[in-house]
Amino acid sequence: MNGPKHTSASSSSGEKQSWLDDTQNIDKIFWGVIFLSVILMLLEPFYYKKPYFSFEGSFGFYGWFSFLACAGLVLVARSLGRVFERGEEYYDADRNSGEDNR
Amino acid sequence: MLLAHLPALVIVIPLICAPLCVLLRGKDWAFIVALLATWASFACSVLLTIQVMKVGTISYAMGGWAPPYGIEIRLDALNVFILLIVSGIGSVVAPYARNSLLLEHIEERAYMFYCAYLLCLCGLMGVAVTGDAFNLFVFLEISSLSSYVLIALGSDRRALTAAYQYLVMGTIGATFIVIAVGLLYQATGTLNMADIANRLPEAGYTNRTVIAAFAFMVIGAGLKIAIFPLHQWLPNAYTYAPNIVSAFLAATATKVSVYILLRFVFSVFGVEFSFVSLPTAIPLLVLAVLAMFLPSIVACFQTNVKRVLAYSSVAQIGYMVLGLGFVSVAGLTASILHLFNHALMKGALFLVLGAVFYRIGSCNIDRMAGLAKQMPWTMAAFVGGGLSLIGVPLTAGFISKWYLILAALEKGWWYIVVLIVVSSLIAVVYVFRVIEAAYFRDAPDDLVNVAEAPISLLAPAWILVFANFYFGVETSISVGIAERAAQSLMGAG
Amino acid sequence: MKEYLVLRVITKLLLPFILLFGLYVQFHGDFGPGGGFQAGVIFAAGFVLYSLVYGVAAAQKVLPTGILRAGLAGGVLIYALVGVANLILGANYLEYTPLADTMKEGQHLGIFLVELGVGLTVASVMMTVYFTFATWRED
Amino acid sequence: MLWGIPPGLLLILGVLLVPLLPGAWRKAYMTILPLAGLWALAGAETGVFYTFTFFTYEIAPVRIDGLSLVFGYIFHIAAILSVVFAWHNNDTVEQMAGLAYAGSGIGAVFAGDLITLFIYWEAMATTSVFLIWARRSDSAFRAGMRYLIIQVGSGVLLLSGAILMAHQTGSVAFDKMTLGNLATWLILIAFGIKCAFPFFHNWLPDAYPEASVTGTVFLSAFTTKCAVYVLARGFPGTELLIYVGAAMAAFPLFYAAIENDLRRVLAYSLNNQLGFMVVGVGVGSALAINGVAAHAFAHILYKSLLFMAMGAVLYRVGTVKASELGGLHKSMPLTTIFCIIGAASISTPLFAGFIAKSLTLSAAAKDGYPVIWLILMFASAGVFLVSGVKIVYFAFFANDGGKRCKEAPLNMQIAMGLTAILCVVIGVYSPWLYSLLPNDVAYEPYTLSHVINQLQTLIFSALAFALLIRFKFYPPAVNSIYLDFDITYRKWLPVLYKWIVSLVSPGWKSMLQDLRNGLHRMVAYMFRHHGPEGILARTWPTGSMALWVALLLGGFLLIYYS
Repeated sequence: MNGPKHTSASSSSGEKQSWLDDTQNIDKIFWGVIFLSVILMLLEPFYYKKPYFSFEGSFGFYGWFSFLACAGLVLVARSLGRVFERGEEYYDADRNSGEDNR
Repeated sequence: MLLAHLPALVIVIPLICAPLCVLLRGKDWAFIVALLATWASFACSVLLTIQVMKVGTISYAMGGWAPPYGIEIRLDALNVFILLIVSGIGSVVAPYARNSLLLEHIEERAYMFYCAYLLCLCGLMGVAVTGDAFNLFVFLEISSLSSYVLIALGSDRRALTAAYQYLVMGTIGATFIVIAVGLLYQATGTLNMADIANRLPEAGYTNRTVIAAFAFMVIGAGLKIAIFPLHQWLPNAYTYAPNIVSAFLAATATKVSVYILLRFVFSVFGVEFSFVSLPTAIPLLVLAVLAMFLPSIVACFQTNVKRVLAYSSVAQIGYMVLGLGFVSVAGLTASILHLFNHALMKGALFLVLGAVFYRIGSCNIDRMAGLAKQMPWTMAAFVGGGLSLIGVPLTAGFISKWYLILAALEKGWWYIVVLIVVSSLIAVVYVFRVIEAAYFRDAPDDLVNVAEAPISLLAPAWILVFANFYFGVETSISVGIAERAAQSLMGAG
Repeated sequence: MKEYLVLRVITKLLLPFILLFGLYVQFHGDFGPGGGFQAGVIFAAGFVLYSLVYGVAAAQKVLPTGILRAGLAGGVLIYALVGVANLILGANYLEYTPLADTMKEGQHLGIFLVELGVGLTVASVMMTVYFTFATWRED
Repeated sequence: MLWGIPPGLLLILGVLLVPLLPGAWRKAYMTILPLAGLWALAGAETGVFYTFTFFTYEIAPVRIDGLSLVFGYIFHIAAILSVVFAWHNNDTVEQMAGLAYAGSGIGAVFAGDLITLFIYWEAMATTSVFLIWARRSDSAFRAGMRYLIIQVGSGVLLLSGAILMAHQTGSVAFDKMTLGNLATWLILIAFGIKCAFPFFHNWLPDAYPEASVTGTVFLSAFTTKCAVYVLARGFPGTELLIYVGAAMAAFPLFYAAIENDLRRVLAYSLNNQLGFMVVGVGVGSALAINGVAAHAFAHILYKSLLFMAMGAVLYRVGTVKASELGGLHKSMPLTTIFCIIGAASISTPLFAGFIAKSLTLSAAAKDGYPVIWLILMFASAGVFLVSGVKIVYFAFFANDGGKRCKEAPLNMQIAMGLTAILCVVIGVYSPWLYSLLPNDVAYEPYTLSHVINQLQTLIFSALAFALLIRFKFYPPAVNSIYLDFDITYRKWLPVLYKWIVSLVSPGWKSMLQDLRNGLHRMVAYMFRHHGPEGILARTWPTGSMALWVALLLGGFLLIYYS
């Protein structure tokens, strides 16, 4: 599993502690993901790609494209979110007061 | 031997049984007499339909006086179709009366109800069968007078006002019709409808008397039909009448009035006069379209479900007038078909409301909340009728809308098609408001232990619901007759 | 109206003649002007006069509601059944010919019976309407 | 076909028995019914059945061929899994609606003509809305109403298109169509609404998160995939769809990335996955259509699994807001595992999504659409981020929200387990799914380069997520909603309406007032001459009715005599 099991939080509840409650383990996962990424990049010269498009053949295309896509997606979404964000009652407001109190 | 006299018997049976009910007095006896009378009439109607389908138009001379001098009973496809609707609904509704009446506080004078019911049936069927213009007026008055009485029987005090208003408006309508008949008599010297039709061209299409007669006839019949904006008597009358009466009248009375309009405009005056020489189609279409929308929207905001249905009736009448306004065989077929299908769905829905009223004493939408749990069969019937009202495929309502759309397409009137479809969407809103309340809200605290309606109320309602689905799939009978009627109407002009 | 002796006496005197005239109009209907409708009204007028002078209660004693109702329904029934009788005898509805041996007599008898029904109903209805208004009170 | 009952109709008719059966029997019956349907379908021959003539049109209620079979199988499977997931639920209306809805979806897939299709199409709309209303909350009711209007509207468009088509060609057969006249455009738009094309998509993220716990699982499977099927049937190779699909694949992700309600996140990512399929339909090659079918098959499974997991969370915790969840892996370990399998099934090698999605991507690449291919790659990485990593992270890990609850009910575990097993089996043994596909195309998903490339995509996607979280760039989950296209009809339209009303109403009112005064005077005048004021005054409404009669008569006479 290449699961995203990392968290920066530490649980304070007294019940049975899970492995994830320890911040150190979170770090381990974080570094594990980075390690895996590096490994996958290092594999690049050792297999034959059959690219449909020329850019697809560039070094580590899938890796860096995916990284940029995701980072870009979240960052763009974040700024879009600031523009489009409204209170949860946004659509209900009119109905209750009968006025547009935006 | 009796077969030859069926055209007379079909109206004579209720006519004889009405006074019998009064003489017998006992409410059970009266009920049995009424039941047998309606069923017998229905049987006669069925036999007549078969006969007409086989041999064509039937003419029967009352008192042995040959038409056009004597009164003639004349049956073609349209007549028997109307006859079938009226007697069919009448006989489905009749068994319902026994239980439905109990609640509405007229039990001790139930025989009077049965008498008025039979007279109303007799009048409506009389209108449908007669070939004599003045006789038609007489039968119309018989049915109208008895229906005023029936409406006034409602348990709500407002029923009296409603009946009174209906009386005033109905009388104006009937008066207009009799004025029209009088003017026609002046112009042609005959009262036999077929004979009038023959002699009218002689009188001339620009004859002012004939034109006035035509205007009076259209408005008079329109008032009886409740064409928008002449519909204001209808919502109150249907709302405050006893439930069984609402069901019966909603399914039959306006239909018979539509028949009068069809018969006079198409057969008596003729297409040439009504639509070519006079600009009748456009005003009718405008009124029809207004009727399809405004009352529908009003229906969406009503809290009393009976009122919702009443306004929806006004809207549905819009469809019938619309088909009439197309002035084509396809349009008339749609119109006549909707006449039939609308009788089925409105009859079913009003009967369901009667069952609801029987148990919870109200037809208010808030009181009906959560009712589906307690009265599953009743509300299921409502859903069935409601789907038909919306025009969901596999129901009768769909068939009539389909033909209406076909008729509009044939004319190439796209915008009308759009209007038909959009107005059906409004029906979705008012039907689903009720369904939502019944299925998805919690019942009011005092109505958590409501029993299912008794079988005598459910059975008639379900018969009609079933009919809605049956005639939504098997269309050969209804469409067949409607098409023949439409052809003969157009051909006559 | 107890004190108007003249009226009471004259009413009693007139009443048989009014009723007789009613019957005349009724039975002469098929020969001359008249018929069930007019006769019924005249007949009822006699009773109305009686009740005006002697009081509604007295009139109702003569014509109780039950009888009126029976007359009301019975008249219609007579009318309808005469028609059916013709049917059974093999003619069209309300075609009186077969009621007797000759056509003339048949028509005669048929109209006579039908008019009787009409008269009965009209008289009963007139009286019912009159009584309804006369005994009506604001609740 | 079982007892000669057409597929789909079996379920719809079977529903009628549901309310008559007591508790446990009913559940067994409801499970067996779709199983029986599946069994019957497995033995069915291809061809067109039960044709008859309605008016003058040839109606073909059942058409079984390769394309409809794949969808038929998966719809039955989805119905079984959804029913199992809903075992704990005793709401009769919901049970009936769920089965009838599934039946309508199946029926629609086998419809051989547009009229039959329309009937099932509307049946889907009207039955599914009950699954939303079954939540029995005010907002669910309103969302359901909006949903119903849009869905029924789609049906109306379809019917209009069908009628037009019948008018033009004299046939209502449902076959490949080409755009170019009003009829086909109407039909395309009708399909597009159900397929959540951009600007028609709002009903999806609006309604699905409002539906009941079990209802959403049903909903996620049928409506949209049925729309994909009809597109694949009716408009394969329509180039326009490629661009529409690409837009669909990309833009919902931005909403999914920031949305707080996790079921809404899933709804948006469902929309994104539909985009993939629509691109496949647009490409239209044999490989692409195979891809569409395979992707729909896999997607129903893993999206159901994700919705089930979120449903279980909602059932136990009472909310699926990211801002209120976190740390649930301790309370619901099994659900966590199933959810992770669901997330992995989106595109990880050895899981269902991997072998399905790559068909579409290859098809787009082979036909030479580099930009589209890049957008799909972007969407492919993004959807893993938002509907895989984000869902799992925020629901089960992240900051421990302190919520403690029981593990999901047993039946939910069974349903999730079965779905998870299917996801893995299909992923591991790819020939099985491929053998079901309509076209005969050789394709091998497990090549070294493909596997490594895919792993690179996923791991770097996860890496991006990890870095964003670690350096606090990831937008925090907050309680809010994000404006979407539905603002036009939920906000602007009412505002516009009110504005117009406020502009018009003074004039309108005064006009009405004048009119009323005028009428009043007129009627009063008439009354003065016709009777005592007292009695007739009470009948003023009747008088106004009579006035209308007079007006209308006058109007008619005026027209006639002029």
